[in-house]
Amino acid sequence: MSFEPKIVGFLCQWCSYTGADLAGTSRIQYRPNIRVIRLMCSARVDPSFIAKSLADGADGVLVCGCHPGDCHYAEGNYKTMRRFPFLKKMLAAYGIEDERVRLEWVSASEGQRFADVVNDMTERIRLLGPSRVRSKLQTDKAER
Amino acid sequence: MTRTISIDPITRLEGHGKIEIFLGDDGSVRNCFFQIPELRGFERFVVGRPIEELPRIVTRICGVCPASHHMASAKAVDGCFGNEVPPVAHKLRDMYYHAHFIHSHVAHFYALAAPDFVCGPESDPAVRNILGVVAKVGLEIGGRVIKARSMAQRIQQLLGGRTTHPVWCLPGGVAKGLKKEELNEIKPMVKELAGFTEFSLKLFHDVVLKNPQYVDLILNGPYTLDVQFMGLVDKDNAPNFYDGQVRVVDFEGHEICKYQPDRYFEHVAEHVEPWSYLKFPYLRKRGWKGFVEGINSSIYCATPLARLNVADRMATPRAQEAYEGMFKTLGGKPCRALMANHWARLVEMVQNAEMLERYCADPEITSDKFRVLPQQITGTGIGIVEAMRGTLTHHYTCDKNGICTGANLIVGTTNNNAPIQMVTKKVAQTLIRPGKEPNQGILNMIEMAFRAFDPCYSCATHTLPGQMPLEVSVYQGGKLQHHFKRGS
Amino acid sequence: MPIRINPKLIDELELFGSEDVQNCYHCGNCSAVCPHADEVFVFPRRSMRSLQMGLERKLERSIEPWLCYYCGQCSEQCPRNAEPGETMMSLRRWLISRYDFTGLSRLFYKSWKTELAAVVLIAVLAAAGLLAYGFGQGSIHIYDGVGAFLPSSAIHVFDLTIGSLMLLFLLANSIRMWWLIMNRNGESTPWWLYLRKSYLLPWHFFTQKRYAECESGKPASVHMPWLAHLGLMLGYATMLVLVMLFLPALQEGPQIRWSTHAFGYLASIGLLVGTIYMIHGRLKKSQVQYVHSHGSDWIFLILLFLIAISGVLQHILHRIGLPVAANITYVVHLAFVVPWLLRMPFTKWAHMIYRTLAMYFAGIRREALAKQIAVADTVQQLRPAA
Amino acid sequence: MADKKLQIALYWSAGCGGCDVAVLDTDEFILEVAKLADIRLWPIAVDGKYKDIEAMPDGELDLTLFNGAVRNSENEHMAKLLRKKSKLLIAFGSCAHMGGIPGLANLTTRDDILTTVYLHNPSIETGNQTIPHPETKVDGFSLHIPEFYKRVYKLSDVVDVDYFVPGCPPAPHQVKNVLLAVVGGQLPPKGSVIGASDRAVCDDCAREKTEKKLKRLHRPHEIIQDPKKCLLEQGILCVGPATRSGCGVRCPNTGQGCRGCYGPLPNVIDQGTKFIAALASIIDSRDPKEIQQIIDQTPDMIAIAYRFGLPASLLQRSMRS
Amino acid sequence: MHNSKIGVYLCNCGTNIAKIVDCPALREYAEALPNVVVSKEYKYMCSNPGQEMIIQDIKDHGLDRVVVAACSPRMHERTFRSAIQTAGLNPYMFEMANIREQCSWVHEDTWAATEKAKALTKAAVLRVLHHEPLERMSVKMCPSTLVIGGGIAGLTTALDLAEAGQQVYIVEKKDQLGGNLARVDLTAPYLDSARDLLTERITRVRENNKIEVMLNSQLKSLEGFVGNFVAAIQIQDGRPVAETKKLEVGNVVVCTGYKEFDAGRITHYGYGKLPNVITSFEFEKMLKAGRVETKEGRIPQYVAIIHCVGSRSQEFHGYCSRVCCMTALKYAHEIKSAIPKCYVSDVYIDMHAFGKGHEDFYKRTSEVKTLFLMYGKNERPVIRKADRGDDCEMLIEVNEKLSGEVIEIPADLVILMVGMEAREDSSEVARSVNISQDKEGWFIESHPKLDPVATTTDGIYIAGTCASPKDIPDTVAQARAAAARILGKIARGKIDVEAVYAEVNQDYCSGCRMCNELCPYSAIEYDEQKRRSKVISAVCKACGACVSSCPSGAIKGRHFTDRQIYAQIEGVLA
Repeated sequence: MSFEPKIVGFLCQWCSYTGADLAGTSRIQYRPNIRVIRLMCSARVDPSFIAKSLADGADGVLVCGCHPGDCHYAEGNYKTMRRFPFLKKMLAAYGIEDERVRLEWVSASEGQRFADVVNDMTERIRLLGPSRVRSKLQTDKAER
Repeated sequence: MTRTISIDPITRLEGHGKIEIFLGDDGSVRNCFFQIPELRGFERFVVGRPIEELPRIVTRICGVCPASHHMASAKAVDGCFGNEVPPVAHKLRDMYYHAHFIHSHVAHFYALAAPDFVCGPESDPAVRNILGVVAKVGLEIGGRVIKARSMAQRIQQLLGGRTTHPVWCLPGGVAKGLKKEELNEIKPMVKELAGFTEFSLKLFHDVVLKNPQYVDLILNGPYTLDVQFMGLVDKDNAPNFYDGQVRVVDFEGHEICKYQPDRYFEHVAEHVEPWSYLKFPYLRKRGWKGFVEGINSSIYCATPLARLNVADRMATPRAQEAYEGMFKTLGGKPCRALMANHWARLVEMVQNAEMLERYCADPEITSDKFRVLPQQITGTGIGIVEAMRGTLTHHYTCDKNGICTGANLIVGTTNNNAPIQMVTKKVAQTLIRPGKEPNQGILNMIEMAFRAFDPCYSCATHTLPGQMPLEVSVYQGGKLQHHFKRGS
Repeated sequence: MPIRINPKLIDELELFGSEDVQNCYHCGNCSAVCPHADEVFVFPRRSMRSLQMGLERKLERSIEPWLCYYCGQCSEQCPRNAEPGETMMSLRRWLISRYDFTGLSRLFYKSWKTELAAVVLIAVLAAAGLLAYGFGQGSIHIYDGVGAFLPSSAIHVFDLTIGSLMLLFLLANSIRMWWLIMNRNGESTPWWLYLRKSYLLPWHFFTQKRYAECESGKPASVHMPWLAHLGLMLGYATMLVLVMLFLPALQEGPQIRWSTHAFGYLASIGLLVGTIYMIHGRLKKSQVQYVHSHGSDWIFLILLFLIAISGVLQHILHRIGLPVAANITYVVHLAFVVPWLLRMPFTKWAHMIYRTLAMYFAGIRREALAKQIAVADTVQQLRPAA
Repeated sequence: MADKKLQIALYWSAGCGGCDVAVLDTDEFILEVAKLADIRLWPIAVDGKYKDIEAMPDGELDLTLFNGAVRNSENEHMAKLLRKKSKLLIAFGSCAHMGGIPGLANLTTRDDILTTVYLHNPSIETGNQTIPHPETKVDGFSLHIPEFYKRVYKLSDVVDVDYFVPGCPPAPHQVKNVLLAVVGGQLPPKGSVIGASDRAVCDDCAREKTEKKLKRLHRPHEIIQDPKKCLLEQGILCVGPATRSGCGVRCPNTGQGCRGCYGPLPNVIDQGTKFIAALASIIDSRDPKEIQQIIDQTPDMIAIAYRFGLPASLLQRSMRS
Repeated sequence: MHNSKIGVYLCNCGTNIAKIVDCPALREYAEALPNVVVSKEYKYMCSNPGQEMIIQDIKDHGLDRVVVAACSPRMHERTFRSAIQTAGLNPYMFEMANIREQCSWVHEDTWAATEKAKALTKAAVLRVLHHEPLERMSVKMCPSTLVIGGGIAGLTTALDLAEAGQQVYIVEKKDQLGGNLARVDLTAPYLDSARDLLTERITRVRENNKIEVMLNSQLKSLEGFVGNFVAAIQIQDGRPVAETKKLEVGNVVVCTGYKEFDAGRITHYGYGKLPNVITSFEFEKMLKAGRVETKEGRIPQYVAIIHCVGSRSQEFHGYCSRVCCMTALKYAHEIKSAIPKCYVSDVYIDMHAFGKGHEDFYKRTSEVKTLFLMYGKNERPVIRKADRGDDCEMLIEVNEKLSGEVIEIPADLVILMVGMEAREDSSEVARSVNISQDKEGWFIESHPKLDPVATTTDGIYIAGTCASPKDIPDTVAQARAAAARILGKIARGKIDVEAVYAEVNQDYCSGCRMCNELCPYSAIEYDEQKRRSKVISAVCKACGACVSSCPSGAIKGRHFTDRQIYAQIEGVLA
């Protein structure tokens, strides 16, 4: 069977999670590879969540928040916007492919967009292949 | 039927020192290896770091002489930015470094060397330690030693904020200046340290030189090596620890070369043996000839004695006096007796203390012009200082954003890796002969051999109660035949 | 050098019949629907704007009003009822008054009463003069031949003098028109273009083709205005030619002289039908262009109708052998003709000439501009190469 | 403990010895220790051989202060041995606690290090092809050196650790506290960090702090810092807010930003990500371009945020092979 | 926690879930998960029997945590929370797995969907293990309201509140009520008198004993939080020395209005140099005085009105001030009716006639022969003195867009339609009531589209032109909306503080102050004495920005703790 990526999604509950629900109510089909975790705001996404997801075997991590300017909490998503480049730089230094971690703005009305993002990301990661993180950390334990 | 004697551990610099002695069927030493089995790879993992961070990283090469690495690194980084540090910063760094020398030398001499001389090489190991020394020369000395060492540490702290792993130097100078009140706290300590260095010298005279047995041990023991000497000297060829040119002389006193730090790789190369993680530097122009002695040997050592051997004079009067006295007693310069290193250390200490006094008197020392902002990045920097244990070289390259692209380090002790290997073998061969079983006696002898170098893995032994753990196991056909343990 | 605007102009134009110009907010629909507007001559919008802002100089030099035949589609399309069509009409009136150096036409346009008074006065004087002359040298009982009340030879001379007087005025005004329209700095018009384009004069004069284009887009039934207009134009032209050149022959009788009279009859029909249709139209406001009627329009039509009818009448009376009645009618007829002719250069009737000239000038300028643009383009293309 | 002397061992693994010097820097106190305890192993200082350790019954030692990271097979072997023999195994200093600076090696690979150090460095003997091996045969004898591992581990990766004493090196007064705590038997629950504060360095830092908003970040050499103001507010990177206090604010007091040697705070599992999360949120911009540009003013964030703790981070090592 | 008992309930949602997700398999899987003591599936979990089942099990099996795998929590979280509450559990000991909207409805493949459902369920189980019982707390809501500013907005809000029986305090900086509207003569487009609009309100305010008006007074400081503010008002009114009065208020409405743009800043309009170049407000004065004339007292023959003075330009304000266009048309009307012979040219950029009756008003204005001349945004007209011999005072040079001509407009009187800008003291106000301003200085609404009356600080509302340029109807609408919002809150008597909020663990806070600027609701307070930060839970909205930003991990996001989310991560990846 072909490689099925595991993608962890962190969604802000006001825009993106609602958007994802909308995709559901409008029966928009998308890849089943994403596992969503609901947060109050994308600003709650502590970069360690992303690191942990990768360490625990995620092939990709998707963070979705309200569009800039539309944040339910006025400017939470700007904090996320600022954290990402930092994190990306770090992940690059760890040798983790840029595409594995992604930030997207999905509003409550963008069910279709959510589906598209998930499909697109799933396919990109399918091309990248499985993440090396988990396996490496495990083999480290086995043979030093 | 062959036997292996392994001495493990002999304590560590980066991991363990380990001596393997192979005996032939006839019981004579076929071969002897001195191994350094650990590596941490600084030269690789500092690559990619911002160059200005390096002085804060490379200190962790050695927690015993971090200041040496800090200074060498700081100078290399200044080179990468192509900028001169302001005179005040230069003085402050040098001042700090002198204090660091004292702290290291005091500890080494009293905790390590003194027991051998004060108590005697043949004395019962149980008492052959600083406590024994204290017992012999009186209780207050122990306290005084500790005090002296902690004052030296305190001076560093007042100057650079930290003692172990300083973060003080940065491109263009130092991060903090010296405040008047701090100077006022330093002055009395310097005065006392100066006294202490004199006292130590006197102690050495009284205890060692008055004892012909010791003098004989120093001059005529098995502890001489016919290799060349390396050390850092100022423009008048006086020893300088923080700055200057590298001078190499052979053991007959002829200058082999004298070069600016940035030409070091034309003169020094490192040889690699598969059985040790520590490299073996040698004089590049002479080529690697193996572990051989002789006037043409490419092996050199870089120790306190070596420094005095390459120097023409000391930089300060009282030190000059002591220096002349020493070589007079030792029958002229250069001196090849490794044991004299202990003496040389005391002489250096005198210079350190005098230099500190100078700086205390320097009105400019508390100026706030201790830093400039670098304006450019030139991409390469080489910093050489004298670590307590030998010439220390840091060589960095960086890209236009000041990110380190390469690093080459020749650590003090590494210089002496080959001599130590050689002297160990020499001693082993002298002591272990057909029919003569190895015994207690050889242990301290061997120990004394490389301790004279104060290699960094023994620099860690600068401490109470000060016994060098050492052990010889004699194997025959891989089976334990004899087992000697030095110590209680 | 900025142009000084004149907010008052809009008011002045109202005397010439413009209405609601201020309502225009320049959506440009009018220019879009106009069958004659093109990229060179953009109207009515541009003219409306110039008028709102009172850019007099710009207006009096503009040719656009003459290119409009008032099909009225612009007015129908206007979202703000700014009456662009009527504005163009009134602009033509204003232009006529501008071309005229005597200032008479301004006088007439500004009040139809003045005009009427002038007409009546001249008519009465003419009538009186003719009667005095008739009784002085002949008998009321004789219509033509020896002792005729108004001998055609004499009248012919009289006509010619009035006619040439009229022509003189027309010529002067036309030159003024040419000066305003064609002599603009920045635009060079090579002389040979005038020759090349001269064919336009007769062409437009006789076909009134543009007017037909105006009507295109409207259902066939309403091509009438153009027919009427054409009939009137040709009828009038023929009649003018007959009167000026063949008057004696025209006046011969009582027997009918078909070679000449046939033309006369046709012309008369054209005139009568035309005038009647238009009067009826203006009364009923049957067409957009008939909705607004300036005093001058009425005077024009009625006078022309009277001339036509009286002319026809005196001709018939003469044929049926009632010389006295014929003479009287003839006097009346001439009394109408005199003011008519004298008035011609100053009023609507000048259209006949100005329009045709405008077409001619427009043709020339269009070509001139095309040349300039072409030159400009080649320069453009050359620039990178250079 | 009064009746029987405390049996202690100090061991130095892949580290620099600074931790031992820290013990020495307790000055006179070291004499106290000598009184209170038998130092059964302190290879740098005291007689005592592996064989003796191996000979000991398990749990013979009351306390082992283990400093240095696990870089090679010998380090691991000793760690396991001492674990067996000690009632209390304390990871002593940053290297044992989090991997320390040697842990930065996890950003590269074993082969990279070996080739750089033994083949490529400018001072290497021309044409040298030799790289040290675990086992070498020299005229019939075989010489052994430990195996150099692929990467660096923190002590708790290879054995179960009772307590952690952070710091590079641990501040002498903290060392004293720890030893006294052990002697006095007042120890927190197993697995805790001891000899450090539960608050961040800022708590002890005297520099004055206000609300933070950053428009620009400076590398240490790019700016003359104001000794009164919070370094971070001056745009000078300081990991202090994300680092346990207890060091005595050594670096900020010297005018240099903290690099986090005391490790993350009690509730934080990953020091580096925590630091960037905080730093990013005080950057004063909403324009992605400007943000990127501000962030690019500080290269090598990973080795600043994880200067002492890369092997202890969630991702532990470079994934390149 | 380790001995806690979890019940897992799988909803078939008729066939909505069951036809894609293999529910029996999921049930078995859930049953095997750690700490799960009971795992059941049912047709409709949200139905009464479904809830009953859960309640019964809680009693029978002594469950202390419940997981429901069903629709989106946005759908039924409340339902199930109250269900387990009736069973005596704390409502927060519950977690939901969304296996409908985000699983069965969006995937076709049964195997994949079931695997995903398992992961989501496991995540919920692992998470709920770390849940803690949380208590909602509620704080009192002080029913009185402080209105800052006595303009039309302030008066309107005050009246609505007071007429509903609530105490209101109006703080007015000036010595009279009415604000900017009091400076206006007639109002566009229906040309009714502003004075009438105002006097009616002012008298009602004066008569209402529930409203206390404080003239010549200012808000000095505002402490506390929603429902519990203490406002310090400095009152000068009549008194020789200012007295400071402390008021307890539950809510605050900011109606501080705007100030007009200083026309002097645009040099080439010559305002201040050319006597007959005046601002719209100076012209309003003329209109109120009933005589339109030049400084020299002559009746103007030409009047020019210039639009967008200070508005819609790069160097001053980018925005449109929204009222000037209609006001300008109003002037044209009033001038024409006062001086029929007068020519009015209206020099504008675009005609913004967006409101009710505005387009028609525009048409009517052009019908009275107002000459509309259009200029380009960035090439402003230039006014100069006319030469002798001209029949006018001044000439305005402008590049007229519709004709494409550079023209000169004659004028005896020039009226500059000055735009609105934020008052110079707006930042003071913003600071004292703790709301934010945009780069132009206007106060920012809590949400530009969905919540244009409230601000990011709970209990602080904004109405009228202090938030952005507005015309009277919009201002009044916003004012009344604010009143309505406040009355709604007062009616509830107490404010329930969500149980989910952030709190600072004082034992771990180092006072680094990283979080201080982060909170959009300014819920974070720094205690200078203790050198610690703390969160005012009543104000916190639980976004968690500070939680993830606290470098010490000292801030805990209740019900969204790191531990809970880590557990969830482990769950989805298992």
